[in-house]
Amino acid sequence: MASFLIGAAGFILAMAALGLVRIIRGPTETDRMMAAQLLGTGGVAALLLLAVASHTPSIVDVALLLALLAAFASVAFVRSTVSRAAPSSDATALK
Amino acid sequence: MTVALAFDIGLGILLLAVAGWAVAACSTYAATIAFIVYGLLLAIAWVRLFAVDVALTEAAIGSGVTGMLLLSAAARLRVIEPAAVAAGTPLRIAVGISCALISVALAAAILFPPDVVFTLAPAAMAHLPESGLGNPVAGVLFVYRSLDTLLEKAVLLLALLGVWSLAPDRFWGGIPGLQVYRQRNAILIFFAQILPPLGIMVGIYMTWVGADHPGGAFQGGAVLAVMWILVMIAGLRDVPPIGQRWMRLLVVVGPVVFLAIGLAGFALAGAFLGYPAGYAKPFIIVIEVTLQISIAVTLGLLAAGPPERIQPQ
Amino acid sequence: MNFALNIFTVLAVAAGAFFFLAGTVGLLRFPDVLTRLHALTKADNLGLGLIVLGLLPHAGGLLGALKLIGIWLLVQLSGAIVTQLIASLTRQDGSRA
Amino acid sequence: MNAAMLFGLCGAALVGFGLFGLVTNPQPLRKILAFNLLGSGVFLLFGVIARRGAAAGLGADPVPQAFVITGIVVAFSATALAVALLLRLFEATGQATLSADDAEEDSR
Repeated sequence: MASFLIGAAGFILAMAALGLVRIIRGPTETDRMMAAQLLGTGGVAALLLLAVASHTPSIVDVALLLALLAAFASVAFVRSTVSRAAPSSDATALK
Repeated sequence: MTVALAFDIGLGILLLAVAGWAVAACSTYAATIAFIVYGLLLAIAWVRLFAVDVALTEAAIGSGVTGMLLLSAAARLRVIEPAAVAAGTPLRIAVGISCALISVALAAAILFPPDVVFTLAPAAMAHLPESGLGNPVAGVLFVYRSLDTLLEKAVLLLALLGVWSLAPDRFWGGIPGLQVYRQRNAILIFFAQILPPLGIMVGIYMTWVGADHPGGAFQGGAVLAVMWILVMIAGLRDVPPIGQRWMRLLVVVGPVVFLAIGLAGFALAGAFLGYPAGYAKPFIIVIEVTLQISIAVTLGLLAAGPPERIQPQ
Repeated sequence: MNFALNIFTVLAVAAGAFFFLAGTVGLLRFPDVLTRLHALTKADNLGLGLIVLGLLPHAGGLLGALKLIGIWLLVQLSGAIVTQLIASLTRQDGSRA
Repeated sequence: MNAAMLFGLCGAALVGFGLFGLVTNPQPLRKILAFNLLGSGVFLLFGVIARRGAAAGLGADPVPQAFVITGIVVAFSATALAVALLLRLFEATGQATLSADDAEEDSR
């Protein structure tokens, strides 16, 4: 059972790694912002599987933290793009 | 066992690939995203090394807060990015070779371990029950090596002082230059209203379980800091000016309480940072709770940066 | 009973893994940002839900199971909101999408 | 070959990557990032030492783990200070370079 669960965790991580190809290639920055979503969901799934496979309930807490921080990272990605699009009030006035 | 090893090999290759991307990416923005992804993956690697406490810290501080700091700096510095001149190829090759040599030397140290494995785990476990704690890492941090932890708090405070002192004179006591959403975004505001209550609960939970299970004041404080930053970014609450008294009090309350209990140790237990027998756990909980508040505020202010404008009257 | 539960876990986890596969295929193959975003969030959240479902019998009691469900709900919630945020950004400057 | 050794090799390679980025990358922000990579490689080596010291029913020696936790917090403090310095330099001079030649050209 443990082997199956770790295998599933590896498969999901491999899927997330494949998805990273899209993040690297872009073509737009919006594609890049999905990185935290991709790794957040995949990482949480992999960690939950590892927690059950290794009988270590505290790993569930790591998954919980990862879920919170992936959400925060997404907001940080979006913010850094927006603040660049309109760096100051002068730039908006020029438009 | 072979499945687990295959998992570790895959994770290791992925880690190295993402790290390579972070070093080699063309744009700083892409490199920073790679760094955040790397941090999330590294947390999984720490789990595989049976270091759950470290995994929590790496995810919260190593990836979360550091990544956000680098992202906002990258967004600001983007205008001058093309100006940088890359190093010449011969230099890159030479540096590459020397770095590879260093890696090989370290790898050799890993591949040929000493015959006698040195460990402090039995010693740490032997006296852990006296402290009332169940988590050996918390035991090391707050009982055996509490001086390190106290000094680490001093480092955080000094870093904050250093960041603040970079402000131009006219902005001293002003508002940190954390970039917030100029136009209020309804979705983001909704997010910043709904996530922090959950996050605060998780942060307090992290600190509370830290006594017996992986977790603790650092991880909990980092979660609180992240939630505070989210609220400030969304524009729900203003970034407070650094001159504000309540905020400065919150920044120092943890280290001051820690130091006070440490000094009280001279009278109560006969040693600096000693706890009176039987009362170790209540003292440690008081230290952890106040530290968590201070860590949250300090991390948030470090991420917000030096003051860049003064409070409008 | 134990055997039946294990079968249930294997099936649910395998189905969940399949949805992660689907999400990644969508992310790689779909033509524009909004569809890719859709594929990623929808499929991955469903995949995570199935995996959580499969792990429930092994969660170690009611509290552990509730924690797993709580994490799934948290990911759902933040995923939905963040997707909205990214999508609204894409629509604001359609030229770059 | 076991997990500890594997991640140890990973950490050794990461130190090399980080050092390479630190030396060759012309932009200070990328240097800060590379420095963090280097640091995490060193932490990973510590993690391997901790894992090897597994005893007394623990999965890993708690003492190196506590060092790494302290190290991560200190590394963050240093990063925050470095980023603030860099942004201040950018504000004061309109550029962010560590190259002495560039600075001289500017002052002329």
